[in-house]
Amino acid sequence: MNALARIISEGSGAAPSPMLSIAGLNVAYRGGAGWTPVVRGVDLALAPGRSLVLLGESGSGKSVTLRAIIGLLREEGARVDGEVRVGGRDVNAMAPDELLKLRGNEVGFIFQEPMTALDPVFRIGDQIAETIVQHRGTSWRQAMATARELFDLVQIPSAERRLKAYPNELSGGLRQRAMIAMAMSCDPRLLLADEPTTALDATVQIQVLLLLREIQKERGTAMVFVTHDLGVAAEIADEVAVMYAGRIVEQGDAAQVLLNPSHPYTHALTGCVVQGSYRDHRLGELAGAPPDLAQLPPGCSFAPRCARRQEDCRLTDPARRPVAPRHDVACLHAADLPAGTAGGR
Amino acid sequence: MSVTFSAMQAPLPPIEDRGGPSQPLLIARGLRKEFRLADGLFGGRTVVHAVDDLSLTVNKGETVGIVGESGCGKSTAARLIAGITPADDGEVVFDGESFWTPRTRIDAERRRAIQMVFQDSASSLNPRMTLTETLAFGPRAHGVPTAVARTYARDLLAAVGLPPSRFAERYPIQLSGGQRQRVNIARALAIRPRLLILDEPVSALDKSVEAQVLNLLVALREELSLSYVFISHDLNVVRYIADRVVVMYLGQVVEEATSAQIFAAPRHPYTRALFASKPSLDPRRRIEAPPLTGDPPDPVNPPSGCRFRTRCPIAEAVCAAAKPPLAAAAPEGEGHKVACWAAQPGSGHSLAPRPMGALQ
Amino acid sequence: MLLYILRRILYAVPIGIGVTFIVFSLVHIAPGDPISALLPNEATQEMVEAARKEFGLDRPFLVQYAIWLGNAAMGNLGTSIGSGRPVATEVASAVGNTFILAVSAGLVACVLGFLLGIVAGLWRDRPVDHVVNLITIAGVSVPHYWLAILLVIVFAVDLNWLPPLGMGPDRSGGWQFDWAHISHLILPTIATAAIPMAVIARTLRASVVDVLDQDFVTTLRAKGLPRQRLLWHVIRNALPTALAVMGLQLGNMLGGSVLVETVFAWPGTGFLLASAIFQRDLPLLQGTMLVLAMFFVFLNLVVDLVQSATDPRIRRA
Amino acid sequence: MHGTFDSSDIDAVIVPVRHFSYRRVVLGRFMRQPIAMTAALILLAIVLAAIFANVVAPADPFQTRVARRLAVIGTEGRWLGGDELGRDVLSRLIYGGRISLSMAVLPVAIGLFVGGFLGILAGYAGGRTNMAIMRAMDVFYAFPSILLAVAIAGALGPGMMNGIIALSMVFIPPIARMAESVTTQVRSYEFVIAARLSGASTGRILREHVLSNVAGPILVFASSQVSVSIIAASGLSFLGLGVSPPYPDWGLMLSALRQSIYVNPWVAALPGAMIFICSVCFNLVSDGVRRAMEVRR
Repeated sequence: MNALARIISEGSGAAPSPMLSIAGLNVAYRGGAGWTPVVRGVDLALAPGRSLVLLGESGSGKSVTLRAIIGLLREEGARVDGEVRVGGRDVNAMAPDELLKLRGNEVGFIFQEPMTALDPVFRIGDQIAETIVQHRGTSWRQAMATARELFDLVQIPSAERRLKAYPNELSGGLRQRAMIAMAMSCDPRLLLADEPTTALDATVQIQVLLLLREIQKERGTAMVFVTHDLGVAAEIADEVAVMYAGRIVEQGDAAQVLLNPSHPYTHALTGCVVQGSYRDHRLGELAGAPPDLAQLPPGCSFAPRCARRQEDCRLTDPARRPVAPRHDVACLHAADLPAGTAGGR
Repeated sequence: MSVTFSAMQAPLPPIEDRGGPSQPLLIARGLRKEFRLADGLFGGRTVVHAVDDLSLTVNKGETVGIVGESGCGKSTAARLIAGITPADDGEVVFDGESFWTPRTRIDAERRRAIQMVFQDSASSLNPRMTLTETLAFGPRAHGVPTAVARTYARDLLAAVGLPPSRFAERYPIQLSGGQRQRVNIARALAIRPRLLILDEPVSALDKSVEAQVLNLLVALREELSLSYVFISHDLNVVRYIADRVVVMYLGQVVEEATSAQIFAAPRHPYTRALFASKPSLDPRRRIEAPPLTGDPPDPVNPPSGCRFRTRCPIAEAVCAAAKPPLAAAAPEGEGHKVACWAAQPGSGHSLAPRPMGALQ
Repeated sequence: MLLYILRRILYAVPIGIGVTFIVFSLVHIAPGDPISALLPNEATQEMVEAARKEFGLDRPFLVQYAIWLGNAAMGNLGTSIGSGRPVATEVASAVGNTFILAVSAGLVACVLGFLLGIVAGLWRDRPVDHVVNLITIAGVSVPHYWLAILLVIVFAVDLNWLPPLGMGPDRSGGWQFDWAHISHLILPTIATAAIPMAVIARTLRASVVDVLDQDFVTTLRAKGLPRQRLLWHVIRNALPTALAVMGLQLGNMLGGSVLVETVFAWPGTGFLLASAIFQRDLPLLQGTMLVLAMFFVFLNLVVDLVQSATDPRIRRA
Repeated sequence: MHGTFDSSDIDAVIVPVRHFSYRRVVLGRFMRQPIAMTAALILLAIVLAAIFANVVAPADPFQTRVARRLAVIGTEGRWLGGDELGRDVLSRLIYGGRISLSMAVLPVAIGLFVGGFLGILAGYAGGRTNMAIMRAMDVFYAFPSILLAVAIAGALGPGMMNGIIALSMVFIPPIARMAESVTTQVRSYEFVIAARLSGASTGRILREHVLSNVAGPILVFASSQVSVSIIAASGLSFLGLGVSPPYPDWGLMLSALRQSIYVNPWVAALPGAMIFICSVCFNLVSDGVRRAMEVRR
C-alpha cells in the first residue's frame, strides 16, 4: 500500500488523484479442487491521460486484471477481493446501475478479436449507436450522426456504407477500428484494451496501434493496454507493468522496464526476443513454462525457472520494492542484476 | 534424456540421396490453386486465387522462409508442396525425381520424404492417442512392428526433450503448447523425412517458449541434415531461421532473396513496408507513421496488374496495366528477385532503372 | 439475395422429385401385384385391364413413375378403394381440418416453447432451469397418443369437462368459432403440441446458452447495456435457430397428427392416413402422403429462406 | 541434449495424471450423475425383466380368463388388472418389453450401422461421393419422421419385421447426417492431415484416427434417437402396424385397452406409462452420456 501511495504522489505532480487505482486485487476462479487464484495481490495506479501496458504471457492474469476494472468478473462467477477505484469510486462496491453507468460511458473497452467481440447479427452502426443512446440519452438519429463522426475519427473510409455493414462484411482492420469507435463513443476518461492488435496482420497492426496512440493522446484518455508483445508495448506505453503468475513483478517507466529490466523474468523475456540469424547466435531461452496456478510453488513463483535463484527464493515470496525512482521490482535479488543490459544480452 | 537422433536406432531406413549435393532437394514449378467459394446459380464464379504461379527451390540443408500476411496463400502453398491439397497446375520435383504432378499420386514410401508441422499444436495431435501411440503411428504405417515402433517412440520423446518416463503415456490435453509442438516435431521426424515444412510452428506459443522451439529446430536440422520450408508472418523469426526468404502477397511471390540480402536491402515496396511495420522494442525510437494504409484487398477480386498497387506508395499507371514478372533485381543480380515494375529496367515506371544497354 | 432465394428454390426441386419418387414407390414395395393394391378386391377383369392401361403397369418402372407424376401434377391422385371417391377430393376435405389443428397446436408449441427455452437459457443451472428441464424431458419423451388417451380419461371421462371425440357437436365436420368447436379442439391441441413444444424449448435453451457464452456478450456488458437490451441481443441471435426448429417441428406435427387424430377421431389427413392403412387403401395412402410430404418440402424451403433473412452471416453465402 | 533447457522444470507445470483413459473418465463422470444413473438402473431393470420374463412374470401372458376381464388394479392374481380377454396386464407388460424394446432399439442400431457407415464415408471421401450420399439422405429427410415410418409400414403391411424396416429408414438419414458432419470436421484436423502425410493407408487412418474421434458423438446422437424410436415403434403398433395379436406389445396393448377407458381407465393407461418411462429413461441416459463426454473449459 505504501508503494501505491508513493506512485500516486509521484505519478503526475499536478494531478494528485489517480484515474485508476487498484489495491490488493485478488481474483480466483472455481477450479477442479477449490478456488484457483488467477490474480494475486495486484496494486496499480494510473494518472489521467497516461497509458499503462500490462505485459505478460498467457495465464499471467493480465486480462483478468483488466476485466476486474469494470467489475466484469463477479458476474462470471469469479471471487474478487481488493479495491478497484475508477475516478476515486470503488467499483467492487458499486450498485448494479452505477456499474452500468461506468461501463461504456466513463470506461471504454476494446477486445482482442473484433470478429467475435461484435454481435454478428447487428449492424455496426447500430451497435455503436445503442451505446450512445444508452449513456447520453440522445435520439437514435443523433446517435447515428455521432457514430458517423466517430468513423471519421478512427479513419474508416466510406463511413455511411460501413455503418450499415454487418461485422462479417468488414476486414479485420476495419472491424477493430469500429471497435475502437465503439469504445470511444461516449468519450470515456479511461480506455481498456485487451490485446487489440494481436489478431491483426503486421501492416494493419501498426496502423491500429498508432491510431489508438494518437486518439489516446489527443483526447487525454488514460489507457490500460494488455499485450504479450514487447514491441507493441514499446510503441504505446508510458508505463509498463510486467505480470507473472498473477502478480506484478516489475513496474515502471516504459523505457526503464524495457531497456533496463531488473526482474529476472523481464530480463529473460527481453532476451527471448528473436533477433538476428541462427548463424550468429543461439536464442536466449527461458526454460520451462509458467507454474500451474492451482499448485504454486512456495516462495517466489518464478524461482523454479529463474537463472538467478538462490536458497531464499524458495522460502520468501518477494514484495515489490523500488530499484530506481518510479521503478519497482518484486525480486529478492534484483540488485544483483547487472545494470544496463538492454536487449537482454 | 541424453538420447539424440544420431545415436538412435531408427527402425526405418533413411531415404537415399540420389542427385548429389548440388541437386536441389525440392523444386516446385508454377504451383497454382483456386478455391471456389459459394456456387452461383449455375456453377460458381466466385474464385479465390489462393496461390498463383508459385515456384520455389530448396537446396539441400537449406531453410527457405515464406513470409506474408494472412490470406497471402503461404499455408496453401505448404499444403500444395506436400501434396495434401491437390494443385490445379504445377509440379514438384524431389531430389531430381518427380514428386507429384496434377495427374500422378505419390506412393506411400516416397511420401515420407516430406513431412509437416502445423501451427495449431492441439489439433495436430489425436486427442484419443497417447504420445507413444501418436509417435508410433507413422513407423507402423511403414511396416515397423508395433513393439519396435513403441520403443522408438520413447526415444523420439527423449530426443525432443520430453523424458519418456513421464510423458510416454500422456494424452495431448495433459501437455502445454510448447510441449505439444515438440511432440509434433518428433512425429514429423519419426519417419525420417528429408524436408520439413513448418507452417507457423511457433506463432501460437508464448515468447519464452518460442525461443526453445526455434533452438530445437536449428539443432535438429544440423543433426539430421534436414531442409526446412519455414512459413511465418513474423519477420524476426524468419530472419533468424531462414537462409533464403520468399515474400508473398495475395497468392503471388513478390520478392525472393537470401536472408542477408533481403534484410539488408529489401527491394519490393511491400517487403519494405512489412519491415517498417515491425516495432523497434525501444520506446525512445517509435514508429511515427504507419508505412501502409488500409487492409489487404479481398482475394476474391484482386487488383489488376500488380496486386499490391492499391496500397503501394509508389504505384503508377504501368502497375495497373500488367503483372510485373519476378525477375532479377538489377544491381544485386544473382539470387535476388523482385516482382515490381519500379525495379524492372525499361518498364516505364518512373523509378525503374534505365535498361542495361543505356547504362553502358 | 434474390439469387440466393432462386438457388434455394432450385435446390428444393430435386428434393421434391426425390420425395415424389419415394411416395410413388410405396405402392411397389407393397407385397403382391401392384394392380391388386390399386383396385378393390371385387374388381372385374375389365377394370383390371383398364387400370393396367391407365397406370401403364405393363410399361417400365420409370415410365409408370412419369405417368403417375403427370397425373398427380394435374390433380389426379387416383381413386380411393375404400370410398370409391377421387383421392384428391378426400385429401382436400381433410387438409383443412388438419390445418386447424396444426395452427392451434403450432401456436401453443411455439409460444410456450419459445418462452420456456429463453427463460431456462437465461437462468441456466438455476431452479427455473431445472423445472423447465423436467417439463421438457417429459415433453420430448411422452408418447403423444398416450398423452391423448390420458387427457381423454381425465377431462372427458373423469371430469366430463371436454368432449372426447370429433371436431364439433354435429358430425358435419365444419368449423366455427364457438365454444362447442373450440372445446373439441383443446385436448387434440395439447396432445399434438406437447412434443414440439418440448423440442423447441430444449433447442432454444441450448441456443441461448450458446449465445450467452459468446464473446460479444461480454462486449455488450462492457458497454454498460441494461438487461433488457442484452436480452434483445440474445433473442435476436437465437432467432434463426428458433425459426428453423419451429418450422421443422411444425412439419413433424403433421407426422404426429396421424396418431392424435386417430385417438380423437379428428377428420384430418392423419385420420385419413390411418384409415387408409387400416383398409389397405394404397391409392389413398399414396395421395395423402404426397400432399403432406410436398407441404413439408415447401415448409422447409420457407424456413430456410426466413432463416437466411434473419441471419446476416449466411446472407451472402 | 539440445541446449540448456532443464527438463525437470518443463514438467513443473503439469499435474501428472496417471492412467488417464478417456473411457474411464467418461464413465466416472456419468456415474457421478445421480439422475442419469437412476434412469440407467430403471432401464436395466426393465430390460432384465423382459429377458427373464418367464421367471419374473407372475402369470402366463396368453392365458385368458373371462372372469378377470377388465379386472381393476389390485385384483388378486391380476395385480395390475386384466385386459379385455382377462389376461394378466402385469405379465403382459413384462413380456411386452421384449417386442417393444426390440422394435425400438433395433431400428436405431441398424440406423447406426448403415447411417454411420454412409456418413463417415461421405464425410471422409468428400467431393462427389459426399454430394451423392448426402443428397439422397436429404430426400428422406424431407418427410416428417413418423409419417415416413407410417407410410412405409403402411405399404408393407403389418408385422414386426416390416415395422423395423420402416423405422430403420427413418433413422438412417439423421444419423448419417450427424456422422457426416463430425467426420468432415475431424478430417480437417491437422492430425488427420499429418497421418495422410505419413503415407498411411486410408483404412488405417479411418480405423486409428477417425473412428476413435467420431464414434463418441455418433453414439451419443444415436442413443438420443432411441427414445424417439420407442415412441414411433409403439405408435406403429398402436396403429396396428406392428406385431399382430395375441403377442404382447405395449403399443398394441394400449390400442386394445383404449376401447375400455370408460370401464377401466387406469389399466388402459398402463402400457403407455411403460413407453413413457422407457422413453424418459433413454433420454436421461443419453443426456447424461453427452454431458459426461463434454470437454470442460
